[in-house]
This record gives sequence, C-alpha cells and structure tokens, in this order.
Amino acid sequence: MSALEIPYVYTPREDTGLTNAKLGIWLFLASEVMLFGALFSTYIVLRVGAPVWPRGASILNVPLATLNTVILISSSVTMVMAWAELARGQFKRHKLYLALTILLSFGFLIVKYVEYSTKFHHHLFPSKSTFLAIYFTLTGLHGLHVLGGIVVNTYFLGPGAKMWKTEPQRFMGRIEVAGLYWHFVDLVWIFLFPVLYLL
Amino acid sequence: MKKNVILLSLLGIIVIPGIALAASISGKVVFNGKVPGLKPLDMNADPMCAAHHKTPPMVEILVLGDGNSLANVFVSVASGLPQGKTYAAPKQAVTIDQNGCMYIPHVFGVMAGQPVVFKNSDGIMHNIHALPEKNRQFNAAMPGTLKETSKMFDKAESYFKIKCDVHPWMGAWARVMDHPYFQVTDKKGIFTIADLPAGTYEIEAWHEKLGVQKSKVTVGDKESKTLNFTFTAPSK
Amino acid sequence: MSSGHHEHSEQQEHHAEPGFWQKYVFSTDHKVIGLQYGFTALCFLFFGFLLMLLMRWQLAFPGQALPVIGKFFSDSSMPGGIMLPEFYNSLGAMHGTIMVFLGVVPLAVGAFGNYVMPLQIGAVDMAFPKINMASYWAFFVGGVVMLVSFFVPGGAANSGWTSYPPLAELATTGQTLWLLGMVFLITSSLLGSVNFIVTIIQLRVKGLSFMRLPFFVWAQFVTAFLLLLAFPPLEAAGVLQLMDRLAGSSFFLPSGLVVSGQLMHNSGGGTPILWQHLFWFLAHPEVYVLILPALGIVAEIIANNTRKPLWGYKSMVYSLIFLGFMSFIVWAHHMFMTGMGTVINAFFQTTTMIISVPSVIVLSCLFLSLWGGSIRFNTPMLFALAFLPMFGIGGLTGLPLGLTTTDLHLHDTYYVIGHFHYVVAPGTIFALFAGIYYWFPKATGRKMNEVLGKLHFIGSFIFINGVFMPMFIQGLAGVSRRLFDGGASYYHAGPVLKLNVMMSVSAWCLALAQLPFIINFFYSMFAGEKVTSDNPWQSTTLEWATPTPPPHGNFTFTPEVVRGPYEYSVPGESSDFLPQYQPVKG
Amino acid sequence: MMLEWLHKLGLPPVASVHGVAVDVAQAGVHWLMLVLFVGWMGYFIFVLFRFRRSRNPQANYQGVKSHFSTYVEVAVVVAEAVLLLGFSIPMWRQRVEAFPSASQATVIRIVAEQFAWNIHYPGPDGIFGRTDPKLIDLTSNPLGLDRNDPNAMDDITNVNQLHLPVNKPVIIHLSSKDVIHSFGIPQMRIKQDAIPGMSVPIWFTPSVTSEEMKKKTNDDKFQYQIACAQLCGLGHYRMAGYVTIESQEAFDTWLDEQGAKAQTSGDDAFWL
Amino acid sequence: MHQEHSAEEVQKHVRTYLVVFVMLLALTFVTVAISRLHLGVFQSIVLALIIACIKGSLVALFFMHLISEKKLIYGALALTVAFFIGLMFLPVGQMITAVAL
Repeated sequence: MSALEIPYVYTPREDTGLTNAKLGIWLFLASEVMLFGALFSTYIVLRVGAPVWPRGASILNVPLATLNTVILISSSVTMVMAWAELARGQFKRHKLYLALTILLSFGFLIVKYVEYSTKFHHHLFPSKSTFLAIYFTLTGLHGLHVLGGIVVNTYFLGPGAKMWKTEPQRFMGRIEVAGLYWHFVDLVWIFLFPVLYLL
Repeated sequence: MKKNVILLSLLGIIVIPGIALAASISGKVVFNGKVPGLKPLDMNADPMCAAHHKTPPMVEILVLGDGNSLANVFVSVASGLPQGKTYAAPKQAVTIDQNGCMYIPHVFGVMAGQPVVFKNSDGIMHNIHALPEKNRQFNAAMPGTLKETSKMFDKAESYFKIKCDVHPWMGAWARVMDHPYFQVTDKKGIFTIADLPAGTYEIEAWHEKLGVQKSKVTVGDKESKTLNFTFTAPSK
Repeated sequence: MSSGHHEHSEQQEHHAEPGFWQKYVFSTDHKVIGLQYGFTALCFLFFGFLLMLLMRWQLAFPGQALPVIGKFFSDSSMPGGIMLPEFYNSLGAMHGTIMVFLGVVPLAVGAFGNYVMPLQIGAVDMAFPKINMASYWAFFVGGVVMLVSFFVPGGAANSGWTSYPPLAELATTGQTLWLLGMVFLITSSLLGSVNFIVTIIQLRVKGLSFMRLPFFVWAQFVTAFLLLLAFPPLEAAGVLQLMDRLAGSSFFLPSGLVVSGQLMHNSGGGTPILWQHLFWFLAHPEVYVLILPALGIVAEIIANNTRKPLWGYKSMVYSLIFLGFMSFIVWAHHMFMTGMGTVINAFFQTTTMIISVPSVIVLSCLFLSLWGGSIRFNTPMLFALAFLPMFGIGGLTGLPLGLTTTDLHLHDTYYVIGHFHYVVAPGTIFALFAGIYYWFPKATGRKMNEVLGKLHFIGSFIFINGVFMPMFIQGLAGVSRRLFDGGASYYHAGPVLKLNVMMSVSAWCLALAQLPFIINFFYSMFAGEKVTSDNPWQSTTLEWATPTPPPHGNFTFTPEVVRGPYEYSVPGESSDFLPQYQPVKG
Repeated sequence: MMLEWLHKLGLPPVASVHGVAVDVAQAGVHWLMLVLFVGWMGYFIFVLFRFRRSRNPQANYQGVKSHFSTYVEVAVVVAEAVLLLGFSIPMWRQRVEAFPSASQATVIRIVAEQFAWNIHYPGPDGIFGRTDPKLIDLTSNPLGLDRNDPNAMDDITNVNQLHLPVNKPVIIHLSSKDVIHSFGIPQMRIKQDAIPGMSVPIWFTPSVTSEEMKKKTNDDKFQYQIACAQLCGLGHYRMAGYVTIESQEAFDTWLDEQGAKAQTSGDDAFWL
Repeated sequence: MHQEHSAEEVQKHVRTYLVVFVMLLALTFVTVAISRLHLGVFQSIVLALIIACIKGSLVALFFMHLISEKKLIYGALALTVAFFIGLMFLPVGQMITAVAL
C-alpha cells in the first residue's frame, strides 16, 4: 500500500490546534455520549413509568461495585500517568503504568464476572424485571467498552510500542487518544455506579 | 442402532397388517347432565362470515347428538402398545377445511410426519395460527384466492390449539400422535380403534372442556370389545 | 505537505505497485472506496426497487397469481404465485430498509461524499483511510446480513422498516437479523461520519475557508454531524430490542400482553413508545441525511449549468446548519397519534413548522439562482432542475402532516407515503442521478451518452409522477398505508381503488425507463465519448483540477484556494468561470 | 372551493362535529400549498424559457436583486403561524383536554387485538366490569371480563360492531391486547393509536347517521368503518370494524337487544 | 508544532492527577455513605447525581484535559450536550404528559 502523507497526523493544524486523531476521538466520544444517553434515557423512562422501582442496593452488590469504582478510577490515574511519563520521555515507566492499567481493567472485569455469576446463580436474569434488564444491558455494554480498551492498550503495550522509536510524537498522540477513550469508559462508570447501585 | 430401528419399523409395517390381526375397541361417548343453553357464535364481526350461515351456528365446545351422544372427543390408546415400536406416518393428508369461518373438523389427530392440508372454502382471508409447544409454531395466512396449503408436524405432541386471528372465534384442537390408534367421535359419539394387536391398553378420551378420562381394557386376538365413556359437567 | 510530496508518492508507486486486492477490494483510497460504495448502493437500490415492483403487482391485482415470475418463489412466500400477506409485509419492511439504509444513504454519503468531498477540499485522501475502508466493509456485511434474512425460516423482517414493538418482537428470526444488520450499518455510519467531519475540518487546503466551501461539502458536513449524533440512540434501541428478543427482557413490552389468546409470561414494565422515541430520534434526522447531500449535488450542478454563482450562498449555508440542528427536535411529529398531551404536542408542531422555514429558504435560493443564468440543458442539469419542483411537492405536502389538525385525517395514510417518496424518490434519487451524470467523466474519463440520458430523464420524470401523485388522492380518501390488498377491504377506499392499477403500471414503466440508464452506464464506462479536458463542464471547484481519473493522492500540484466556490461569469473576466484554485492575476 | 376540490379528489364526506374544523384547516393548508406551488412553477417555467442558453448566452453574475423572495418567505411564515396558532394547537387542546363529561357522553372501551376490535359497553350501570388478561378466552370471553364482578353483569361486548347514537359525544378508551394498532374512522376525522399497556381516551361527536349518509352519498352500501392504520401483522389490511351511527332510540333498542342476548344465553358459568 | 512538555510542567500535571485521584476516591465513599442514610428518594437522587457530576467533571477536566482544550472540541461537545438534554427529557416529558391513563 503506497502510503500517502496525510497532513496533521503528527502536528496540529494551525487554525484548529488539533491533530486529526484528537478531533476524531472526541467526535467518537460525542457519539458514545449519545449511545449511553439513549440508555440512560431508557432508564429514566422505565423508572418513571414503573409503579415500584427496587433500590439497587437491595438486589445488587454495592461493596463489589464500590471496589470496581475504585479499580476503574485507579486505572484512569495509571493511564494518565502512562501518558505523563511518555511526555517526560520515560518510556520504561510509561510501559509500567500502561501494564498496570491493563491489569486493573482485567481486575474490573473479574469483579464484574463474579457479580454476574452470582446473579445468574440466583436466577436473576434480564427477563426477571426491567431493572435487571437495564442493569445487565448498561453494565454489559460498558463491560464491552472495557474489553475494547484492554485490546487497544495491549496493542500499544506490545506491537504498537515500536512506533515510539520511529515516530515518538505520533505515538504520544496515540497514547493520549487511547487515554481519552479510557477516561470516558471511567466516566460512564462514574454515572452507572450511583444510578444502578445506589438509587 | 439407528439402522436397527429403521429395519424394525419397516418390518413392523409389513408384518402388522399380516399377522397381528384386528383386535378392536369401540364404544360410545355420552354427555350426562343438564345441557347448557349455549350461545350462538356471533359472526357479525365479519359480515362475510355471517352471510355464510342462515342461522348463526352454535359454539363448538359442546356438540351433542341424539341421546346426548358427545362429539369431538379424542379417543386414543394412551399406553399398552408394544415397547419401542414405531409406526410410519400415512402419506395421505389429513384435511381441515375452513368453511363458514369454522374449522371442519373441530378436533383432529394427525401422525407425526403426516401432511395436513388446510383448505379454504370460504374464499376470504384466514390465517392458520398453530400454537404447539414441541413442534414449531407457525402463523400462515391464507388469502381468499389461495385454496389450500400443506403443513406438517414433526413431533408427537399433546392437544394444542389452532386458531384464526382474523376471526377470533375460529379455533380447532389438534393432537400429533406417534401411533395410528386414535379416533375423534362424530355426532353419534361413536369411536372405533381397530387393527390393534392383542394386549391390555389404557384408552384415553379427551374433551376440550370436560377433560380426560382413562380406562383399561384387555383384548385378545381378533377380539372386539366395547368401551363407553360418560362425561359430566362439574357441579358448581 | 510540500511540493516534494508527489515525487515521494510516485516513488512509492514505482517500487510497490499494490496488487489487485489492495487496489480494488481492500483499498484505502477514498475514490476506490467511493466507487465501491457506489456500485454496492446502486445494486441495493435496484434490488429495493424490484421489491417494490413485486408489491405493486399485489396492490394492483390483489390475490391474483403473478404470471411467469411467480413460480420462482417458495411456497412460504408466494405459493402458486399468489403472494402471502406476511411476504408482502416483508417486502414492505425490506424495501424501506434497503432503500434508506443500503441504497440512498450509502450512495449519497458513502459514494458521492467519499469520492467528491476530499477532491473538493483539495485533500490527498480522507483523514483516516483505514477507518474509511472499515466503514465500507461494515456496510457490506450489514447488507449481506439483510439479504441473508430473506432466506431464514419465516422470511425477512416483516414489521415495517420502523420495526415497532411489540409486533417486531413477536416476529420471526428475520427481525433478529434485521437488528444485527442495523448494528453493522450504524457502526459503518459512525466510522464514516467521524472521518468526514475530521477530513472537512482538518484537510482543507490553504485558503479554503469555511465560507469558500462548495455547498456540497457543507451538505456532507452537516449530514455527518446528523449521522454522528443521531445514530447512536438507534444503536441503543437495537441493542434493547435484541435483548428483548434474545434475553427475554421487557424493555418495550408492558405486562399482560395477550397474543392470539395466549397470555405472555414476560416480566412487563416496558413501553412500546420508548422504541418510537429512540427510533425517530435517528429516523427524523435520517430524512435530512437523505436530502441534504441531494441538495448539495443539485446546488453544484445548478451553479455550473447556469454559469452564475448560487444566489444567497451564505443564507443557504446558515439554513443548512439550522436545518441540521432543528432536525434533532422534531422527531415526535411521527408520533402525534400516540396520545400526546397539549404541551409536548405544541412543542413538536412548532418545531416542525419552524424547520420548514430553512427548507423553504434553501429551495427558494436554488430557484432564484436560475434567474439571470445562461442555462445549459444537459442531462445532469435536467435531473437537477426536476429535483426542484419534486422536492417542492415533497416539502409542501409535509405541511398538512406536520399540523396535528390535518394530520388527524392524514396520519398513516398513503398521503404520508406520497409525501416522503416525493422527497426521496423524485427528490433525492433524481439528484443522485444528476450526480452520477455530472461526475461520471471525472471518475472514468468518459462522458455518459446525452441521448440515452435524456431518454432516461423523460421516462423517469413522467412515470415517477404517475406512481406517486395518485398516492395523495388515496391518502385524502383515508386509505391506510401498508395494506396488503391496497385498500379493497374498505368502503371508503372504493372510489380511489382503481388508481392502484395506474400506479402499478407506472411503476413497471418506470422500471423500463431505467434501462437506458443501465445501458448508458456500462456502455459509457467502456466506450463513451472520451473527455478532452480534466474540466469538461468548465467548473470552478477543486475536483476538476485533478487528472482524469484522479490518481492515488489526487493532485499533481499543491492546490491553493483564492476565491469562493462559484465564481462564474465574473464581470470583466474573459472566461466565464474562475476556478477556486486559479491564482489571482497580477 | 378548495374543500370541494378535495372532496372531488377523494376526501370522504365529514360526519363529525369537529371534523368540519379539520376540513377547514385542510382546505387552508392546501390553499397555501397550491398558491406556493403554482407561484413557484410559473416562475420556474418562465425562467427556464427566458434564461436558456440560446436566448441568454451571457449569465448575469448578480442574479436577482429584488427582495421579493424575502417577502414570500415572510408570508409563508405568517401563514404557517396562523395555521399553527389559530387552528392546530387550539384544536389539539380541545381534543385532549376538553373532554365532555362522562354523564353526557356515550362511554366505550375498545380493545384492539390481532385482528379485531373488541367493543365494550358498560351497560345500564355505566360502570365497566373488571377485566383480567388471565380470563381471556377468544371464543367466549375475548375481553377477559370477570363475570363475578357485579359491575360486569350488565356489560355488553362484541367484536367489530360499533353502534353509536348520533349528535351525542362519544368517549372511547382505547387500548390493545397485543401490538400497536391504530383506530381511525376516516369520515369522523379521528385517529388514535391503540397501544398495549396504555389506555388512551379520545372523543368525538358523530353528526350524520349511517342512513343519512346512504342518502347523501346515493349509495346503499355505504358503511362507516374502523380502519386500522398501524401495521399490526399479516391481517392488518382487513382489520376493519363496522360502525353504525343511528338515532338515540335505535341505539337504545340495539343495546337492549345485545343486553338481552348476553343475559339469556349461557346459564352456567362453566360453559362461558 | 506540538507543545513540548517540560519536566516541571509534567510534574505539575502529575500532582494535579494525584489530587484528583484522592478527590475521586473520597467522593466515591461519600456517595456510598449517603446512600446508606436512606434519605428520601428525591433527595438521594439529586445528591447522588450532583456527586456523580462532580466526579465526572473532574475526570473530564483533568484526566481528559478538557480544561485546556481547543474551541472546536468545546463546540462539538456543546452540540452533543444540547441533543443529549433533548434525548434525556423529551421522551420522558412526552410520557408523563401523555393523555393516556
């Protein structure tokens, strides 16, 4: 494939101050906002229309979810640290933080797995009530996003890291973009947690 | 294993009519009790249906003949047939007519794998909505111009409803059998189950509203026995 | 990007000639992807059109066996050539879905947007070529899933292209495939729209400010925003309906449903109205996704063939932006009959009336652009001109549907079908034809045949009106849409029933009228008149500055824009057009 | 005049009190459309003729200079505002907020199902009996009416046969058993979706009896029909209900007949 | 050119991140604690959402550097927020005010 030189891959365009990828990821996140927005809207509609709505805590495991919140927040910090270390030129420490982020993401999914399996064990399925249905849909979709983040971050930890040697500037941009995505996944959880578990 | 079964069943087809001849059980089903004043079906919902009938037909939950003989009772061998024997389904189709916005017959049996032909004598749209649990449900429309359509049930299954959504009152009961020893009573309440091998059988009689009755009977070779059933409406 | 750039790319081509697969199938070149989109979408457009021809047989001659072709269909769709209502419903649902999501949008956005837009802004390619390729292949997979759904037991989705629950949730397997297919199509659109927006913002060449963008680029820009922000809610809705169908949840199902006399054992607690909200949150902006690129194409062609600037370019642009914005908050006018309270009803009626204003402005500007022009009646221009009154009829008939008083009678009747088909069929699709005739020389180096083109135009114009105009009459008579027998069961449809035959005959003639196009398309591709110049229409915009057809990387020089997009017949100039990239004299 | 044209085109005669206002709005909006379209087309054809290349080889860079189009646009906005504020919003308010009192109206429940309209009259006591989906039996009890409920004793139900007295407001509580249907009677200029899980009230006042309409249209076969307007499955196309508008006396007689029918038959609950 | 990140600048960033981290943790525990108080439904919803919004803003502003982002991004996000609000309130508004019973 003959590579074309597409402008503003490395450096921001003067009038917008942005690289293509940076603008792209924000637009993508905007669409993600609408995706989760529709699901939150569904939640509101279902809840307002329901004669009774269970307190999340009466069905779901709040301590586990709190643990997961802490894990995800921590992973967000390690992710932003991974970027900061890269900005300082500390490639090794960057790798360490990125690995830590991936590890924490796996931790999140494991906790989620435990949560799900207890639910299934107690025959709590989406068919049981709309509360459980929206719980499984929202957390499931969020879980898929976590999985996506793991794939992306693992790529940058492994084969994608080669770019640091050849095009450090561009690699930093990529890590920043991956970070933006990851923080968004964290941000969604920050809303999911109270909405599903605490209210 | 599978081969053996097929062989055996093939053997069965050839052998049964030749050797294990013709024990039969027959009898009469009657209704006992106060005959309720039933409503006629209100077919005004579709004027084309109403136009088919000079006087509105009665609902079919209780169809009685002279002396309160009870029609539409599904009589079949419930148990006692030789173990592990399989019966081939006849090639000839069971025909159900949609006539005057009613199913004729109202209760029918069919063997698994036997074709069922639904006819549309009315020339108006009906849809055949079969609601079995084990077999695949289907919901097939029959526009007025479509005169017949063929369906098949693959698995034996207990009584289930077939209905028409366009004409809510239209309903038929079907049962898918894995053997050929069954019959639905006519208006005289008579049934005959013939060509049985000698043995002891449990005979089941089922009515859509009055439930199930079972009775044991032993028949020898070439013997004919009589077995009568009496259904009573439950007291309040 | 420097002047050294194209040497560099030439070098690349010399020692790494890409193979067939990379060049034509898994290409990252926006032009190849654009053509892929174009071919695929035209095939789907044709296929969707065939579905409609089948339906029109049933509507004209209800219950009669379809001669000759009828016997090729299975017993579960057309036993003995007699169409079954469930198959008719499948045809209806899939005609809508295919035309909108697999035909018009991919052609208008995927094909024209991809091919023309980067050229018009002087870019070497899209900002993310690989994502562009992924977008096409997601679209392709979605299309395949939709096609496969025709062959599963129970047939394709048959609950309307709107897939309203509970009907859609009680439907056969085809509906599940429909939902899966939609998830792919939505993913494709999202990838595409991010790419379009970034490309337009970031890759404009020097001097090409926003107010110098060709109107077509503006149209694509606003369209991309609509796709980006309106599609995700439908994706969410699709996921929810999949959950309902596969995991037994009850997002769209209330409790106590009794289907065919059987009480359903779902948990309940959901509401079918929720689906309508999420669906129309997309589907109303989607209407503008269909129409805006068409307006863009028409504007380009009108400016070029009147040899004068577009009248009111700026107000057109602002109207476009306003239109895009408003399209997000009018959706519930599709739901007037769901039992709406006064306040919300008044809100959506008002926004609906407001959105008609920018549409009128854009259309007026296009009409007024003709004044003082020196009009060339070539085939693209004929289609573009016909677009104006056709879109006008489509827009005007939207008024009685947008006012609840009159909608009370017209809601869900053939009036609605007539209305949106005028917008999309003689509207958008005419514009797309115009675009094909207009940009064909750029893509192939050959012009399409004018005689065949005009034949195509005249036939299409007459018969398409024959198909859709009677629908307004049927609608006024109160004939509901989606009726398998075309209304024969209803007394009030009696007087207008005979129109069905006329409409169907027109539809079949319309099909015949497409033959010249198909012949022309393939004939001209291989044996059409070769163009002698890179700019055969003597146009001003940047896509004509490239070699014909443009190579990978597009431009042989670094373009720089010095003026607005439509500098035709500038007083005091010797030539009647001043390309955007032609340096200022002196 | 516009209304005459629309009737000629196919608009069915109006048969309800509010329908007259609907038709006035219909005519108004079609006038607006016609004027705009004819104006545009006149201009369009003139321009295509006047500014064709052979007649006008040199285009004018400036184009139109007058502000006429602006005035047209303002006029369109004003016309739309009149239609919206003068007709549409008040009309809707009247539709959904100004319900007649139940004592002065015929109150009916209609429950749609695939593919029939179940009509439910409350009977002389004016109170609808309790219904329960668990009790539904399509042959004998399509509404799932609880026969043990005293209010249900005198309730009258039937399928697809809607009788209404003329010149008296009707309130219909509309719902559905299974999927979304849409209740519409074209001559009454009324339409409303029947949505499962919801009960939506609508009201209108029929003003022309079936017999009068037969004379008016010169057609003995004239029949008011409920037309399902929302795709509801394979039988959607023939989900027609039959509406009879009659004098109050005729309606009362019919209702009594129906009540008598419901009373005499089925003496034993078991067989119901 | 891309802005060069001096060591001190990054160090400053890192300090911010840690502060934000601590705040996020604290707020997490606060919101869990509040939910245990069993306040009225309305109060607990408002409180929980306020806290969630604060936490979300912290993440967006500092981790995602939205506090020093370009105008274009703000514009795109403003548009998104506008439609988000419509999506959030219009459907439920329609349902609450519906004439249905």
